[in-house]
Amino acid sequence: MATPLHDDICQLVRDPINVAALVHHVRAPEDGAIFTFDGFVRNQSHSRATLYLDYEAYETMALAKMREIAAQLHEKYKIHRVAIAHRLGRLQIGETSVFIAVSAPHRAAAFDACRFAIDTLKRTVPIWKKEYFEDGAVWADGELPPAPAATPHAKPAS
Amino acid sequence: MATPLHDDICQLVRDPINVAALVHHVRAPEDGAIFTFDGFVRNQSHSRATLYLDYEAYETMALAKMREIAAQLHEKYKIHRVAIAHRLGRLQIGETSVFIAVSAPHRAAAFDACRFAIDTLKRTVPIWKKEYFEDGAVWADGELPPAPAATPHAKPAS
Amino acid sequence: MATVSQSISLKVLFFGRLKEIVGHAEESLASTDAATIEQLFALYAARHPELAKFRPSLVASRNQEFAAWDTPLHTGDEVAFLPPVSGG
Amino acid sequence: MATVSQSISLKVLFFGRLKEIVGHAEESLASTDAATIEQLFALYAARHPELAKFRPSLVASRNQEFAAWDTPLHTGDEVAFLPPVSGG
Repeated sequence: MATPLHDDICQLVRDPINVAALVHHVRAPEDGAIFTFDGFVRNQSHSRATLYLDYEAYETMALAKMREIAAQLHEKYKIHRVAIAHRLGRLQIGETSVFIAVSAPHRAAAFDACRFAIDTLKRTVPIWKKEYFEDGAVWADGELPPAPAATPHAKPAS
Repeated sequence: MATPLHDDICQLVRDPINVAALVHHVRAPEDGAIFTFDGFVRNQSHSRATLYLDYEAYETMALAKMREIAAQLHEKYKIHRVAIAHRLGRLQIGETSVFIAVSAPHRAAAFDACRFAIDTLKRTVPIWKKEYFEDGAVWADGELPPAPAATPHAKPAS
Repeated sequence: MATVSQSISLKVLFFGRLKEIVGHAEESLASTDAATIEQLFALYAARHPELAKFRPSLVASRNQEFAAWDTPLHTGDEVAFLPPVSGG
Repeated sequence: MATVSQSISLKVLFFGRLKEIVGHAEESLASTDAATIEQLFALYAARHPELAKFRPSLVASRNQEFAAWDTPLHTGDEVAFLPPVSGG
């Protein structure tokens, strides 16, 4: 797990995400650019009208993975601060499920970092979405996180 | 000049940009993703401490060019709504000079459109920034907009 | 070379549709037959045959890190079986 | 083929450092010597020699569209000389 060297925010919340507070946190006089991503509940999925969503997470691991993403952003890009929040529980149409804000002195770094963050979050953070429709509910199609194929020094199973 | 076919906002303002109102405008139940870019006044430029900035524009042309950018975004990307605002006049450190918000059903389109919008704005919209320091003021280095090299059917000058 | 099987205590977590199949999110297990994550999964697949078909579309974690299926387990480990993630 | 020079009325705009050199942002001009944007610029460069050195780093617009320097001008046109832009 990455140690938080930087003044970042990574959080899982059950109440509405406080988007303004996250932007405020990353915004500093030495910056000039902030990109944000706001992911929120669409009113339909594959042309079926969505009623609402439930999000669940492997909370301790999800937080650790979110902190890893923030740490990676600092390694890869010349950015200043990162805020990543994901909401859990029941979400209605239009409610924000994930919000990411990245500040930087120059826009290119903030931009690339913001995209890397949301793409990596969707691929590696253990959170699951169940979609509720008039006629039933399904677990959303997801992405299989990349996991080691074999333990480097695994003893053969007896 | 592009006709506003879409429910976009393009504005030049002298008061602080109302970021929340712009995000609210582009945010609709059929969307799932919004990217925003917030460009604001940094406390230094080329390692000189900035006091404040003055922005001026060729206002009618700048608005027309901003509307062209919005129209191009709809042609190039599967997005829903665009809001682009630029502030003019004197701006203090930390104040937002430009804000762009793009909504879309899916994040990739919103992301690419948001980046295209700010990159194109910085290259083609007739706005100029004067930077004030303790020991003087300079017009910021800028980018030369692409202009036609020659008129296609120009009559030779007599 | 024969290995003496010792009983190890594990915390095992299920998420998403796996939780619905198993009927709960979390359990403690003491077993002599779970030397690796793969073997642990096999124990549950024996109890809940429907689990087996999800095996190709799962990843596993050990102590909150993604882990290979041949990862050896030790007493006190926390193991989770994770369907494709769909956060965001 | 000789062209009869007619006086045309133009609105001419200056921005950024050009405005500072010329001393104002906007003026109305009636001239027989501004058949093209290039010629119009030459008139101002004659009045304000410092302008000439900025010519390579300017673009021009006619009626709020970027325009080539050889663009012919007509009465009523609005022409602007634009330094490198630095919005954002």
